[in-house]
Amino acid sequence: MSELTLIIGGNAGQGLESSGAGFCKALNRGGLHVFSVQDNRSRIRGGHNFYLIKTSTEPIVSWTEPVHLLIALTAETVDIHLGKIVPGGAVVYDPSLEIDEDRIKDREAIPIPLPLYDIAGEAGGSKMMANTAALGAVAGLTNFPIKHLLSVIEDNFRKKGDKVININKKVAESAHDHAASKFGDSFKFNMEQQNGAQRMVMNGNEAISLGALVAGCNFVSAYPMTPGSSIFEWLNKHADEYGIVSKQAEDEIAAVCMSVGAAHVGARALVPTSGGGFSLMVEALGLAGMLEEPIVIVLAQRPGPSTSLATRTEQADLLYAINASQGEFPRIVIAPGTIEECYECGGRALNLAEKYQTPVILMTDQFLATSNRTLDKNNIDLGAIKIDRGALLTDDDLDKIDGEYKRYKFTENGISPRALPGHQNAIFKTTSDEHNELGEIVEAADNRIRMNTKRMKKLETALADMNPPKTHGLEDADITFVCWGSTLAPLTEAMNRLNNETSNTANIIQFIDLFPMPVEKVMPVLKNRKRLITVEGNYTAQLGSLLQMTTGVKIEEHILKFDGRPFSPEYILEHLKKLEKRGRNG
Amino acid sequence: MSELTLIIGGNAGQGLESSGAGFCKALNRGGLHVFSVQDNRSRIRGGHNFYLIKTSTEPIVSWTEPVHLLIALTAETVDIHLGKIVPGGAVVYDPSLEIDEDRIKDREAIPIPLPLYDIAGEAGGSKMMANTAALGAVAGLTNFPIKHLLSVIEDNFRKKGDKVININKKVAESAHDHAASKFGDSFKFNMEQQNGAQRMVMNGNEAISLGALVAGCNFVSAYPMTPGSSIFEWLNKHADEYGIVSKQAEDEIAAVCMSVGAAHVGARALVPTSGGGFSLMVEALGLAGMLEEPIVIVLAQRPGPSTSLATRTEQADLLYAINASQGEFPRIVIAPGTIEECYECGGRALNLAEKYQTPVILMTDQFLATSNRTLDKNNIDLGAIKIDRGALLTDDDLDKIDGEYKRYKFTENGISPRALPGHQNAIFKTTSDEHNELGEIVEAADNRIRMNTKRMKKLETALADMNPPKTHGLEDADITFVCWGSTLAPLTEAMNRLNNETSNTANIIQFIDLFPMPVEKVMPVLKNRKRLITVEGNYTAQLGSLLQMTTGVKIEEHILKFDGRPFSPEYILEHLKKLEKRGRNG
Amino acid sequence: MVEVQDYYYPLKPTWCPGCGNFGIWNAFKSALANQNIEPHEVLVVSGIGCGSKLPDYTRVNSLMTLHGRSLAVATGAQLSNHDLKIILAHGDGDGYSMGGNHLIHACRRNIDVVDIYQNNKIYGLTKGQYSPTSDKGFVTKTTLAGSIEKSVNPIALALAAGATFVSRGFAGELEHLIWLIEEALKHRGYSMIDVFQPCVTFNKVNTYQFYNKRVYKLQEENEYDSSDLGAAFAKSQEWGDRIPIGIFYQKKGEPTYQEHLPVLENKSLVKHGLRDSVPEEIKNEFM
Amino acid sequence: MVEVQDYYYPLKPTWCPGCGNFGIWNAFKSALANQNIEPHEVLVVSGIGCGSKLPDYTRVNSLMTLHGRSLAVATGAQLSNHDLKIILAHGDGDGYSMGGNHLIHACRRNIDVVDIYQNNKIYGLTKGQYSPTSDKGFVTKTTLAGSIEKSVNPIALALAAGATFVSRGFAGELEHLIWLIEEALKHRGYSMIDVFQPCVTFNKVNTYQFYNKRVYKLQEENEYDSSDLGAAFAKSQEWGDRIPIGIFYQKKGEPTYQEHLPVLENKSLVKHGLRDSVPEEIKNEFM
Ligand SMILES: Cc1ncc(C[n+]2csc(CCOP(=O)(O)OP(=O)(O)O)c2C)c(N)n1
Ligand SMILES: Cc1ncc(C[n+]2csc(CCOP(=O)(O)OP(=O)(O)O)c2C)c(N)n1
Ligand code: SF4
Ligand code: SF4
Ligand SMILES: [Mg+2]
Ligand SMILES: [Mg+2]
Repeated sequence: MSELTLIIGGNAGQGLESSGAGFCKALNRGGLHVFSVQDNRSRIRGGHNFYLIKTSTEPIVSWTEPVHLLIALTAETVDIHLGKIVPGGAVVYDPSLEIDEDRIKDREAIPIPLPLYDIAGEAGGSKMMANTAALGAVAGLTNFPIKHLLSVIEDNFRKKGDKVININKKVAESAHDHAASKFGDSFKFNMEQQNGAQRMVMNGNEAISLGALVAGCNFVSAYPMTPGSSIFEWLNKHADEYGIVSKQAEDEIAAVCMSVGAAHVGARALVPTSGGGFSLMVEALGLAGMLEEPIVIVLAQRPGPSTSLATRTEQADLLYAINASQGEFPRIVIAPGTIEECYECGGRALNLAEKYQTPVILMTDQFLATSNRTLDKNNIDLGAIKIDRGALLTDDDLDKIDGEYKRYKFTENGISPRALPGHQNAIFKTTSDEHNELGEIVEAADNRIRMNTKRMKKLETALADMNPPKTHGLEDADITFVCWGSTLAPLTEAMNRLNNETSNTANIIQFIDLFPMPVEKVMPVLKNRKRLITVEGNYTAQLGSLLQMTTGVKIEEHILKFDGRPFSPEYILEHLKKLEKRGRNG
Repeated sequence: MSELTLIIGGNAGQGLESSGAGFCKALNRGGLHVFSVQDNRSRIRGGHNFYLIKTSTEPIVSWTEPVHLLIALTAETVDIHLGKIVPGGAVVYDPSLEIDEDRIKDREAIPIPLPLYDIAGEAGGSKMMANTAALGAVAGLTNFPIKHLLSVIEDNFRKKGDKVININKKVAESAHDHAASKFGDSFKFNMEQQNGAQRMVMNGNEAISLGALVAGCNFVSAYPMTPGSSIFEWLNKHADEYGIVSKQAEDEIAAVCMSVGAAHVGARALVPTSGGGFSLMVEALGLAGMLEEPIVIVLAQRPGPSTSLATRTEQADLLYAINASQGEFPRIVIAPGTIEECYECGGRALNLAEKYQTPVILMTDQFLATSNRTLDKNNIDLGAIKIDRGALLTDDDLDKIDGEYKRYKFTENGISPRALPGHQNAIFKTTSDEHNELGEIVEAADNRIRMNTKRMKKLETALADMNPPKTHGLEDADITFVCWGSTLAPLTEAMNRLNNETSNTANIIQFIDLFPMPVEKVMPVLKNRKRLITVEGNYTAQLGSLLQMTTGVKIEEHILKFDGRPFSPEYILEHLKKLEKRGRNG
Repeated sequence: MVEVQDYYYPLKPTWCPGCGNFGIWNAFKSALANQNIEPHEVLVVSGIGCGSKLPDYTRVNSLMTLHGRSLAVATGAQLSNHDLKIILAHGDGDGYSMGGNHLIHACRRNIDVVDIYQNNKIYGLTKGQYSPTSDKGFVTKTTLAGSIEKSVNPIALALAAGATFVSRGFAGELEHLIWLIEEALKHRGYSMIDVFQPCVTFNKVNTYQFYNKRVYKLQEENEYDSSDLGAAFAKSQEWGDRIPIGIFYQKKGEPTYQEHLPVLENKSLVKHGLRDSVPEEIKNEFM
Repeated sequence: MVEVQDYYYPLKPTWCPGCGNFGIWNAFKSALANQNIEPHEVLVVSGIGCGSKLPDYTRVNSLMTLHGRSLAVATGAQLSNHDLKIILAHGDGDGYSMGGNHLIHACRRNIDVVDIYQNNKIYGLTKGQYSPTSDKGFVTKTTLAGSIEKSVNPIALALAAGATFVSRGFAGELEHLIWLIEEALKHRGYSMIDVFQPCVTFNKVNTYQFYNKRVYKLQEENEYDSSDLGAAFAKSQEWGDRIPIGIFYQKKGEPTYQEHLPVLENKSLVKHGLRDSVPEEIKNEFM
């Protein structure tokens, strides 16, 4: 197995994001595995941004901190990341940055001054193409076949025309040759082409979008908000091809209200957003609960409170999502941890919403939403997501209906057969006021009790669809980590390392289905553990609180992070040590 | 002791609310104690509304269900309330309603047909004055001195001029005489004038408003929403006299944002609302948390989800209030249970907000907000609320400042000395983005960790101000009820009855301070109880969940209510029996 | 032939006797019947307020939503099923205070709905606070010394926002209102009908009498040209002894939002059904 | 004398080189200095967006709030301390999409603030989605086939909403913009300045060149009368080869909202201090 971690760092506005994503693709085409991390500031220009790609000949569990190859588009990049360079690693930079080579050599790393701007200029390109040059150089240094990079360039710049394609290709090739010939021998880490299974590269938002598409999503409305909006953008891009109505709304209130209207008449509606936008949606979340409309809100978390660190990551909205909006009504909250689970949940959320005729909140975070990973083509099974429209009445059903149609019929399981407006036999009312089976406004106490109970009943019914947490690692271990969402990846790597040192030191319980909490399925998994530690990207250990509230299990130890950056395996292991020290000292 | 419960029932639009409140005042002027319940529909006309007044020569703990005197302005009123009439009670109605007297007699009650409309008409009044006639009749039937009713009429109609006053007085007097002479002897329950301490009649919203006024509230912004808006209306009415800026906003988002702006420049701002409006405020709640602005939101709960039963009561927003808005930030949540506590909390909330420079949510519900009760004049101590502006820097302080003013200075307890904009020595920035001590936007991880920790630190610091729950009844009892908010009154009555039967059967733990939960102060109160039962106006026992989450104490039994109507002592006792039956049978 | 009776629903309105909402309700039903639209083809989206209860009393599909949000909900419904005739009914508080932003954006998008505002210049359901259309000086329980705000001018606002059908009716002019609603139903695109709706309980100024004395019909003025935006704006400013009702502005032939969407060219979104599969090739995008 | 330098703050703007926000920023500082307003007297309230970062780079009191909510926050601040000079800076998305409703209501209330819109016809900070002022046909990452919505017309909207000072500037016309901001600062009441702000990164259509070719100054037209609402509305519709900038409309002498409030007659709210006691008589109300 050979592994390599690469960082391209520079200023906002230098196009790192698309270069990084493009290079992930190139690596994938070369048969390598990748796991990327995107680190942006909330500004258009200036200030340090970077894109980290871990790549390997074998499947990758998580990104890790040590860096083999640092591409510095600014001097600041070197200052910030040099400390993570491994011995034998290298730093690539344009000589104009005037980097002190000795600092690099002090870390037993190789300084690789490359005239990136000149190379770009000579090929007829602009300064902005220093990126492309850098990637070409990376290929040159690591023996990675340049053809994959060239093919990605072709695909990505197709819309901009042949001229742009050719200049970019020329820049890449020239930098490749330059780097290979001058520094290829001194840099020892390689990324050689692998042959084998065809894989895809995808981030969480893309996987959710694809899952939703496959599950029949045909209505998406949103107001732009990082990191939720790229789901809107993906579905919007595919709208005409796949028959989707996509609407950028005037605000998030309108976005979610549009989804309620769309769902009411029979569309499969999804609304991606982040915390601030979600806050504007909570009134209508309750509306959907009351009207029993199936909508899916994707809540891609970022740090709070308020605007905070707009382009970064956090997991601090869990209890909020579960309790948002006045009064009590059923909702379902799920949070995938891997790209495959994002795909699955994207589809599942739409099914659950329609089956239980109630809002579903699918939670992710910036790390999961934007981190690119390779996955086996077959792991995304387009046939695996089956559309389930629940108790939806077809025109045929309605043709045959006799008697009055009751939209909110009292049923044992709380689910009432659902008609869409437009049929002669089922003219019906819906209202956010308390109502009777016919949807008429009714204030009587007995009706209120029955109707509220009917709605809440759906939470119990839905327990059948709520899965117990997944477990990773062997049954029995000294430490059982408890996590949700994006934390799974770095935590798995941390667990593997612990178990490599001493077998069976650690295992993991990962929660995907968070609300309603299927306590009876959870208890067998949680109980009889030697030591439970939650690992969460927030300040107050919200999953811990949720578990204590629902299962009564109190988890005393936590590894937390709330600096806007994703967990790394190294961070987890380091903080585990701190816990142990604290524990040992009392 | 003599007690009497009176209901005036009729249609929406018949003016029951103001008649009921006026009569409470009259009774108070007669030295009697009152406890009222207002039951309205969410419509302007038609449909049954009623106003219940329990009155007594001794202090009253709660309203109770049995009715002595029913004033029926519609036939429906009789249908609905007849079942609660006590033997010897009476039903007053206009003969035009064609009530079947036998139904009344079957319940051993006295039918009292009184020509209310004719009496009103003869005195020159309109049909709408049947109310006034009815109240006059009540006075006549119960030996209550009519002069108190007349004096309230004078006060209430002062703005409408002498003519209206005189007609109303004439109507009341004539009905009084009619009722006294024809039925005074047969109706045995009396409400005779009492002399003694001077008391006031007040509802929860008025008490909060008064508390806020005394605590220096000088800015109130709101969008009308039942049952929150009467706080706005009260302060608005007193605005010119007491120097308050009151603003009806275009929506609740604007209302709360205005309060943030007002607080920022130094006003003491309060925003009353209910659940739907609160939902629109959660984004700005987080803003206030991030900017560290002191604002107070009064969340007067009504049933949910969504519009539901707009004019009724519920306690289902507790976990929502505690978790609302993305990310993590300090907030304080308190919920008074009595009118006196409403007054206290109205003032205390403003102090806490400014002391901790963070939003405070004061929770009530429609029952507490609108229910009128007598209280001793001295129980409302205008001197007891002392304004505490916390670490607010005066102009003098700022004159002397040397060096740069740091709005978000890192401090041990998380509280940074606060300047108001406008002083030469303290030009400062505030932003909802993560920021450094100077308020400049900063994305660095270490600053984020420190600043987030500083903010969250305030939650720990605030624990010093969070009181343990109150206990009512003797230390030790077989049953310990746990409650919050308006439930206290009926629950106290229920407890008293249990203890009258068998001493020490029951006591009560009442939570006012809910978040941050002062666990160390709570545990001694909660622990070693024989049997804990929460009594809450919601479906899921939210206080129970909160206690399990924060203290680990799991309460297994609950008496819940979510039909939009307030708890009565009778309901609690009946459901206690049901619990026991269930318990006994396994 | 559709009859007014087809819209009969066995629930009695809870509006105060004499409330202007009765007139609007009657006009609404007559216009639909006249246009031969069947109840099951209609979806009435409303907000929260006295007027917003209209669909509760009418045999139509109804979607009574949140205070101020009906236009956003209606937009989603309209774009997903444009075979339904979508009509909004909501108050001045609902539409111009809480919902003001959605109004602006619906206008410029030319969403194909009929939008009826029950404008009583007061908050009815919450018992008498001033509303955005309350006139300066108007005394209510929250403007004890009279309102100090210039009132919202819905007609001017809709014109400025680019609406293609901007009109005003009066609940006391039934025939005229029926005609207006019919014109709005026939219009393709966003159609605003601001209706003067006397609130007999809380607004003692803007009564039937008040309007009877003042309103005159734009379409009876010989020289009025409702395709002239400038003229419409000028008329929108008229308020005093004479107050115009009728169609202030109409721009015909402007494509509606949904007509721009290729997806909806042949049939409405929900008529397409859900796609049954996504071709394997989509994976190439990620390779 | 206040100097532009007094507004210097040692943080460099993170705007893209050439961004129109630089021009607005410079004009902003010059206008304040010209008007002899000291930095500590100024409170800049902004939203979220590229332009909204202006106060981060300027020596003023700042209150950077939420996307779309700055006007509501500013209203609270203004009514509580009208000794501060309150100026807003926010984008077209912030102000006309998310914040559209607050705009309408601030106009009609005549809240005494200067409201600067950094109108780049695009969402800058979120990287290039279309905005409410994007023109029909404009291609962005969310309008791949071109926008199908009529754009918001801020000038027309403010006029319709009753604003007393409605103007438009261009970041490329520095002197004119300084003059405009000064006029707005002098105006008592709500003053809108919609500023064309080229976004060099995401809007390749509405560039400096685009505007340089088209803009002309209303106040240089001899016959233009900025007190004529109808004329202003007509001018607001002009868009094409010639685009007007300057003061479209100004109505002087209209009382501001705060001037209506007896409480604020003698001094601003916060200058009153908090009341130290409430007389015992207040209890009579409850007896
Ligand atoms: C978010 C929210 N805020 C406040 C309310 C309370 N509310 C219900 S109706 C209404 C106003 C009614 O006025 P209008 O819209 O003019 O309708 P009308 O009753 O006059 O027909 C208000 C403020 C609400 N339902 N939701
Ligand atoms: C409630 C909410 N939704 C979305 C966002 C994300 N957001 C930040 S800035 C922005 C738009 C920026 O456009 P504009 O207001 O025109 O400002 P510009 O960056 O162009 O100056 C958006 C959508 C947010 N901060 N808050
Ligand atoms: S309160 Fe006014 S608007 Fe509401 S029903 Fe009565 S008259 Fe009509
Ligand atoms: S993205 Fe556009 S608006 Fe934002 S800083 Fe760059 S040029 Fe200016
Ligand atoms: Mg109204
Ligand atoms: Mg913009």
